[in-house]
Amino acid sequence: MRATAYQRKLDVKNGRIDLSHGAGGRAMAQLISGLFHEAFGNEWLARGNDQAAFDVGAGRMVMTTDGYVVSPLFFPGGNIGSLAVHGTINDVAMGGARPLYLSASFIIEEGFRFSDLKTIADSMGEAARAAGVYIITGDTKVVERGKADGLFISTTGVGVLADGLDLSAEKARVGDRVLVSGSLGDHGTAIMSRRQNLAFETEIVSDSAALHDLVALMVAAGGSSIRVMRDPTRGGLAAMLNEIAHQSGLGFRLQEEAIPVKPAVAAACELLGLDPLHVANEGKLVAIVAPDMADAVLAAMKAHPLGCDAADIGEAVADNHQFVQMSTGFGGGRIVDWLAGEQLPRIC
Amino acid sequence: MRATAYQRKLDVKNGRIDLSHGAGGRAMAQLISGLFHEAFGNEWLARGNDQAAFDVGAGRMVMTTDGYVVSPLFFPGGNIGSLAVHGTINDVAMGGARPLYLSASFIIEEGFRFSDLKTIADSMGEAARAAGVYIITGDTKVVERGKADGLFISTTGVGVLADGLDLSAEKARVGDRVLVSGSLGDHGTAIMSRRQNLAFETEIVSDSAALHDLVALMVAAGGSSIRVMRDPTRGGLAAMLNEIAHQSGLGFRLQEEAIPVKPAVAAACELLGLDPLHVANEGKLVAIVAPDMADAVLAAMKAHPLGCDAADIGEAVADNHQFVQMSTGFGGGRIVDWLAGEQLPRIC
Amino acid sequence: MCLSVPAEVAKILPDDMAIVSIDGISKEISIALIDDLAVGDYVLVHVGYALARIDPAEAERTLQLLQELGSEGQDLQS
Amino acid sequence: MCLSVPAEVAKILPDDMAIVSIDGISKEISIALIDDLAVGDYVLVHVGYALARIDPAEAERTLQLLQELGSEGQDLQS
Amino acid sequence: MKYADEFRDKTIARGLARAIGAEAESQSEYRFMEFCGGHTHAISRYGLEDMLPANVRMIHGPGCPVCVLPASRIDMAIRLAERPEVTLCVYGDLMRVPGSQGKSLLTAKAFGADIRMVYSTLDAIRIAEQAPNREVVFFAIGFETTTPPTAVMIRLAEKKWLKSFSVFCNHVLTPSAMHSILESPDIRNIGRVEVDGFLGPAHVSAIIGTEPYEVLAQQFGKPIVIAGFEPLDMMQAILMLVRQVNEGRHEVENQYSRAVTRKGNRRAQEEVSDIFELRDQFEWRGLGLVPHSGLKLKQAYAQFDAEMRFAMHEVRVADNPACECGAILRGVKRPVDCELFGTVCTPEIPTGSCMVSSEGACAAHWTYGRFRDYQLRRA
Amino acid sequence: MKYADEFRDKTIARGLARAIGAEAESQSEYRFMEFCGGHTHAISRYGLEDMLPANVRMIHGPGCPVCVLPASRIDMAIRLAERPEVTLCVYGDLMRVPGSQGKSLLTAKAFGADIRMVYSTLDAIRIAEQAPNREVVFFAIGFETTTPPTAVMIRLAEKKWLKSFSVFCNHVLTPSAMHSILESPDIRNIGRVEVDGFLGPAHVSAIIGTEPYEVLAQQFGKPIVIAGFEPLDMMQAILMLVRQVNEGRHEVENQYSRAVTRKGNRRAQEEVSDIFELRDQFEWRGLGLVPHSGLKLKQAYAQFDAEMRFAMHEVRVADNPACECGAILRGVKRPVDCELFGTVCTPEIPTGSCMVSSEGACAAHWTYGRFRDYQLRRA
Ligand code: SF4
Ligand code: SF4
Ligand SMILES: [Mg+2]
Ligand SMILES: [Mg+2]
Ligand SMILES: [Mg+2]
Ligand SMILES: [Mg+2]
Ligand SMILES: [Mg+2]
Ligand SMILES: [Mg+2]
Ligand SMILES: [Mg+2]
Ligand SMILES: [Mg+2]
Ligand SMILES: [Mg+2]
Ligand SMILES: [Mg+2]
Repeated sequence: MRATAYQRKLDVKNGRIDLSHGAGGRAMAQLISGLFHEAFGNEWLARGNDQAAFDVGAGRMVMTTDGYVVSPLFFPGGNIGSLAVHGTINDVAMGGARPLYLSASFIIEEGFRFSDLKTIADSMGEAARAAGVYIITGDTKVVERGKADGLFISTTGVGVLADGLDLSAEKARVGDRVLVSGSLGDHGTAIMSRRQNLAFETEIVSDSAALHDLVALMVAAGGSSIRVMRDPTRGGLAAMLNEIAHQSGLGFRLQEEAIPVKPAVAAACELLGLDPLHVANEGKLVAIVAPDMADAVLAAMKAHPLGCDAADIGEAVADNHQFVQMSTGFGGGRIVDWLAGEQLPRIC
Repeated sequence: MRATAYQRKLDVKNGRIDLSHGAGGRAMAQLISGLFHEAFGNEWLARGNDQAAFDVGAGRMVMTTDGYVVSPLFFPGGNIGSLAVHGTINDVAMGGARPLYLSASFIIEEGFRFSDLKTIADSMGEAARAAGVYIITGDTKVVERGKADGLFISTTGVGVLADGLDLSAEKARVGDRVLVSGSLGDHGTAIMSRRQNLAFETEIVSDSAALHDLVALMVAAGGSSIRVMRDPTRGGLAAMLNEIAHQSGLGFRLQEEAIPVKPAVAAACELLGLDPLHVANEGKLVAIVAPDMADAVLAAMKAHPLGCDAADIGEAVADNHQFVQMSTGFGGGRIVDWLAGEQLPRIC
Repeated sequence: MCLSVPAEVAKILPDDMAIVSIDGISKEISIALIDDLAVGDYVLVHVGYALARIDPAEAERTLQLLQELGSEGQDLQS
Repeated sequence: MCLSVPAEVAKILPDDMAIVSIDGISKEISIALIDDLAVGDYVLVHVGYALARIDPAEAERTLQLLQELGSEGQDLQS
Repeated sequence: MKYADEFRDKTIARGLARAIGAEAESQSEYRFMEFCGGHTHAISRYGLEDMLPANVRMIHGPGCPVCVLPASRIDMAIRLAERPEVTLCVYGDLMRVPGSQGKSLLTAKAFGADIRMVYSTLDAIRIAEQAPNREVVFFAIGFETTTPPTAVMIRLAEKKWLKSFSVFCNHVLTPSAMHSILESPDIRNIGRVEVDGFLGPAHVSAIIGTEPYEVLAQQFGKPIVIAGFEPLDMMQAILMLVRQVNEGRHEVENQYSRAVTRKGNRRAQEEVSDIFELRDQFEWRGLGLVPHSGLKLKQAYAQFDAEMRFAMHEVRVADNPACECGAILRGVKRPVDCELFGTVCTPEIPTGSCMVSSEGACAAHWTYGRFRDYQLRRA
Repeated sequence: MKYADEFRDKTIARGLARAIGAEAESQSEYRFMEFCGGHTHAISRYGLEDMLPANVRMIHGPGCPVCVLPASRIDMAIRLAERPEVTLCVYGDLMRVPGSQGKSLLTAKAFGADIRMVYSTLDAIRIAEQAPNREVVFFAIGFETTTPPTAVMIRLAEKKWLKSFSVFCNHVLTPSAMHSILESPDIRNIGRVEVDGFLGPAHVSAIIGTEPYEVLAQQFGKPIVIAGFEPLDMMQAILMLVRQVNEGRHEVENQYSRAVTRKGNRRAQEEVSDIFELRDQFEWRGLGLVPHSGLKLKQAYAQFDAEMRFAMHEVRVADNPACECGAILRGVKRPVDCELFGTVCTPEIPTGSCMVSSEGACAAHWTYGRFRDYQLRRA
C-alpha cells in the first residue's frame, strides 16, 4: 500500500489484535500488508486485488478446502499455520494433482498476539515456499474476545491433474493392496500431549508435512493403478478406510503387525484408552493400489524421505458389509470401525 | 454413504451440533451427507472425495476467498449462508471472471441448532443454484461452546476470465469515471438494525446478491475499458476507493449528490453517527471505467435489475496525495477517508 | 458529544418510553426528560433520549428567514 | 472402567506425585495410594494414579509358565 | 511396553490355544463368565474368541460400571449439570451414556450445560480451584479400582478448603454384584445363568485382593481365577478354569500374581473406608436393586456429597423395553439377541448403556466382533 | 429527514455565503470560535470553510468532551476495566482515546478487560440487570446535553435496586470552560485568544437555555450566537455574528430558536441537579484545572459513584509534549501547526484526544479537510 500518511510500525513484539484490525480501515490494511503479505510475499498479493488471477493450461484441476481449529495452536512439530498449508496441499495431492495455489481465510480473536500471528504467518509462508505453492489470496476477520479460540484458518487449494488421472474411492477393486506411507498417530499424539488435562511428555512430534512430492513419485511409478489416495487425518486410518469401503462397496482386510505405529504413540494410546488407528495424521497417506503395481508404488514411496517407513498393510476384499477387518498381532480377528462419538480419553 | 448400519435420521427440528459431529466418525459423515450434500446436491460432493476435480480450458482463472463472521447470522434479506455464496461469487466476478466453483469451510460451535444449520445450508444451495455455480468441496469442524460465535463460513471461489481481460487497480487513469451499481449502505444498515443494543426497525434489507451477471453485461459492453471493479464491502465505498487510489497513485473526486443512498440508510447513519460511505454493501459494485466507454457501461448496468440505480459518481484525478475528495451536497469540499478504528455508533 | 437527530414521535409507550421515526426507521427511546409529548411532535434524539421538543413555528420562521437571506445573497450576485 | 497401564517410576516428586515413563512418554501421576515407591519400580497407572506395584519376580514366574504352556501347546500340535 | 507386550505374544498364544483345546473335553461345553469389562474389551480387541476352541464360550458379565449405571443416575447428573451454577466434571466414558429421555451428557453439553471431561480426579480439583465461584461437582463412578482416586480427591478438597466442590457418588462393589448374579431371585425369572466358572477382575483385585472372592467360590461352588487384562493372562486363566472344572475344584486362583495379592492394597482400602460407607442398596442396570452394592460419602463428608448439597433425588425409570442390556449383563443373552443391535442401537446413538463403553458387551461386539455374525464359526 | 434536510440546502447556502461576504467588511478579519465540537464536525463534514469569505475564519474551541478529557481519566478507566470483577460500559467515542501509556480502552479490551460499547445509558442498565454478579460501571462523559441521560440512568438503577452498578462520572460544564478560555491566566502565557465572537452550542443550549451565556457576553464584551448544527444554521449564525461585530454589539442571540429557549429544559435541569453537584475543579485537557467545571454524584448517591466504590484516584500525567492539543483546544494553534499531525498522529493511532473524536479539531481536519493544506485557498 502506497500510503502517504506515515504509519506507526506494527508493534509485533507486544501488540495484540483489536477490533480495528478487522474493520476494513487502515489498521487492517496495515496488518495484512505488514504481516501476511510480508510472510507470503508474492506477486499476486502485491497487486492488492480481492482475487488473484493465474494462467492454466487445458486439462483437469482439483479444488479442496479445510478449516483448521487445532488446539493448542503451537505443538511439537508445527503450528496451525504450517498445518493449514500442509493439510490442504495434501488434499490436493491426494487427488493425484500437483498443488499450485492456496487461499487463506483467517478468523482471529480479539486479543490475539501479533507475535504469535507473525510466527504462524511465517510458518505458512515457509511451508508454502518449501512446497512450491503460493498463497495468492486471503481474507482476515476479527471477532470479539470469547467468540473464537485464538485463531482459525481455512485454506483452499487448487492444483492440476496429470492427463487421464482420475483417482476416486469407487475405483477400488478386490485384491487391491492398501499401502500406508509411514507410522500412524504421530500428529494426534503430539497434539494430545499438549492438552492441559492430558499433558504428557513425549519426543513424538507431529508428522505434519506436504506430501505432493511423494505423490508425484507414486503417480510416476503407478499411474492409474493407484485407485485412490487419502490422508488419514481426523478419525485416522479407521475412518478413512471405512469411508473408502462404503464408497467402493468393498471390504478391507488388514494385518495389524504390518501397520507401523511408534512405541510412544502406542503407549500414549494405551494410557488414554485410544486406538492408534483412530488418531489423526497430517503427513501420511494411504493408497489403494492395483495388486500388480503395488510393489512398484511401494518402492517409489520408500525412495522418498516421507515414505521411508511405507508399508503394505492389507488388501481390499469382497464384503457385502464393507467391513474393515484386521488380523490382530495376537492372532485373532477384529473389525476396525469408525470412531464412535468424540475421541475422548477413556478410563475403561 | 452406503452405510449398512441403520442410522437414525438427523433430528433436524430439535437436534443440536455436539462434539461428535466434528470428530471424523459416522455422526460427522451423517451430518455432512444429510445436511450439506442434500442442500448443495451435485456430482462432486456425491463422490465423497476430499477434493473435487473439474475440466478447464486453457486460459486465465481467478481465485478468491472470504471468511464470513456476520452477527446476527440471520438478517433482513439473507443469512450467513447466502452471504457466503454471494460475497465470494462477487469477488470472483470483480476480477471480471465468470464464477464456476465454490468450496465451503464450516466452523460450527457446539450447541448450534440443526434447524438453523439446515436453513443456512439450504440458502447456500439456493444461492449457488441461482447463480449457476457449484459448491464442490467442503469441510466441517466443530468447536466447543464458547470457542466460536455460532457459525463461521469461509468460502473460496474460482472462475474463468474472458480472454485478455485483466482488471487491476493500477490500471486506473486520470479522467476515468467512477460508476456505482446502486444505493450504498443497505447491507450494513440491515445488519445494524438487528444488533441488540442498536435495534431499530427499518424496511431496509441487505442488498446481498450475486453480481456476476451484471458484470458479464458490463464486460460485454466495456471490455478492457473497465480498469478495475470492486465490491464495497467492509469499510464501504470509502475504503474501496482509498485502496484503489493508493494502488493506482491517483486521487478521486466524487459528487455527493450523485451517490445513491436510501433515505432510511441516511437516517440510520445520522442516528448512529456513521457515514454511509463507510457502511458495508454485499450486492453493489464500483467500476472505474475509461471515460469514453463510461456511458455505455453505465447503460449496460442500468439494463440489469441489480444495476437499475447505477450512477456515475465521480472521476479519477491526478493527486500526489491520493485523496478521495468529494464535493458535498451543501457545496463545499471534503475528503472521504478510510474508516478509522471500528465502525462504532458515535454519540458525538 | 452531542450528536442528535430530529425525529417524530410515533407512539407513546409505558415507562416514559416512546417509538420515534425518522425517514423510514423507527426506534424506541426514552422520553423521561420531556413532559407532555404527543404523537406527531418532533424531538431531538440524543443517546437514546428525547432531549428537546422542536418548535415547528420557530423552525418555519428560521427557514423563511434563511430563504430571504439566501435570495438576498443571490440578488447581490446578479 | 479399569483401564490401566504398567509404567516405570522415573522420578519421585513432592506431594505424593511422581513422574512415570512408558515407552518414551512420561507423565505426572499421583502415588498417594502406594507406600514406599522407588525409582525403577513398575506400577499400574489408572486415571492418573498408581494403583498397584508390579512384582517383577511374579511377572517373571507367570511369563515362564506361559512360555512352558505355550510350547507344550506347540508340541501338542506338532 | 514392558509387562504388556510380553503378554500379547502370538506364538505363545497359539500354543496356549492348543493346550486349552487339548484339556477341554470335547464332549463338554465350558461357559466362563468374565465378570469384568476389561476382559470383555480385551477379548474383542485381540480377537480372543478366534483362538478358543468352539466348546469354550465366554459370557460377558456386568463388570462395566458405565454399563450398569441405571438411566436414572444419568438423568440426575444431567439435571445437576443443567443448573446454571454447576460445572460437572466427568470421565470421558460417561459422555454418551443415554439417560431416560434419550439425552446424554454430550447432548446436555451441546444444549449449554457446563460439563468438563477430565482424565483424573486431580483435574477436577484443579477446575474447582480455578473457579471458586462455581459449584464444581465430580461425577464419581467405578468399581473398587476407581474409588480410591475419588477418596484421595475428597481428602485433597478438604485440605484445600474447597467450599463449593462436591461429588456425585456412583461407586459400586464387585463382590456384591457377583453374588447377585449367582443368587438373586430376580435373575431366576429370566433364566438362571449357567456359568461354569469366573474370570475374576484384574485391577479391582489389585485393590481388594483375592480374599473377598473366597466365600463366593465356596458358597456357589464355582471356580474363580483372577486374571490380568492382557490376552495371554486371560488364556492362561481360561486354561486354569478348564482344569478346575475338569478336576471338580472350585477354588479362587490368582493368575495375575504380578499385581494382585490375597490382601490387596491396604492403603487404598483404608482411604476408601475412611470416606465412604455402604449404601443399603444401589440400582444396577440389569440386576435391579442390589443390597450393599454401592458406596456413599460418610456423614463426616456430607458437605462434599452432591446428593445432599443439591437435594438430588432419584426417579427410577424404566429402561427401553426393547433393550436387552439387563439380560446381557447377566449373561443370559448375547448382543445379537437384541433386535435393536446394530439397527437402532449403535455406538453413535446407543439405546442402552452396553452400547456405550467399549467394555460393554454390545459395544465391544459391534466395534470389534460383529463380522463374526456373518461368517462361519471356525472349527 | 425533516428539520435537517431543509437546513442543508445548497442554493440557500450559496446566497447566504454571498450575504456574509457582502456584510463582512473587506478590510477586517472576523475570527469566530465555534465552542462546540458539533459545529467543528459539521464545518468539516459539509465543507463549510469553502463557502466562507477568506476574512471570516472559524476557530475550533474545546467543545468536545472526548477531546478535553485528560489522559489521567482514561488511565483511571483502564485501571478500573482491568479489575477482573468489573464490566465497563462506554460510549463508542471513547474506545480509541489514548491514555498516558499509549493504551486505550480498545487495547485494554484486546488485552482482556471486559469493556462493552453502549449506545445509550439504558443499555448499561440492561447489562447490569443481566449480570448481577459483575460490577457494572458506566463511564459517564459529556456536556450538559449528555448529563441528563446519566441522571435518568442513576435514578433507574436506584429504582431497580442494582447493587453492583456505578458510574465513573466525567461530566463537564460548558459555560465554565468558555469563561476559562476568555479569562484564564494560564491562557495568557501562550497568548491571548483573539476571538471576535462565539457560535454558541446547539444541544447544550437546548438543555441549559441561552440565559447562562448572557453574563459571559456582558463580562467579556463578545457576541454569542447560539446556532444549530446544520450548515445553514451555522451560516446564518455567522452572518448574525458579523452583523453584531459590525454594529459593535455583544449580545446573546439565538439562531436555533426551534430547539432552544432562554430557560432551556427545566425537567432535565432538575434531574441533573437532584443527582449531581459541582466539583471544586476538574482538569480539562488544554485548559488545565478549571474551577467548578465538572460534576460529581451527590453524597446521597455515593453508592453509585465508582470513584468512591473503587477508591479510584487520579494520577495527573503530562500530555505528550509534542502534542499541541492544548493550544488547539484554546484556539491558539491549528492542527497543521502540530508536527505530529498526520505523521505520528492519525485517527488510527491518535497521539492526542483531538485526533480521536470526529468533533476533535485534528480528527475533523485530517478526516475531512486536509486536502486544503495542499491547495491554494480560494479567494
Ligand atoms: S444392542 Fe443396544 S438396545 Fe440392544 S441390548 Fe445392547 S445396548 Fe441394549
Ligand atoms: S495532531 Fe495529534 S498530537 Fe498533534 S495536536 Fe492533534 S491530537 Fe495532538
Ligand atoms: Mg479438504
Ligand atoms: Mg485435509
Ligand atoms: Mg476479503
Ligand atoms: Mg484429506
Ligand atoms: Mg476475497
Ligand atoms: Mg468479499
Ligand atoms: Mg476436510
Ligand atoms: Mg471484495
Ligand atoms: Mg451447569
Ligand atoms: Mg474487567
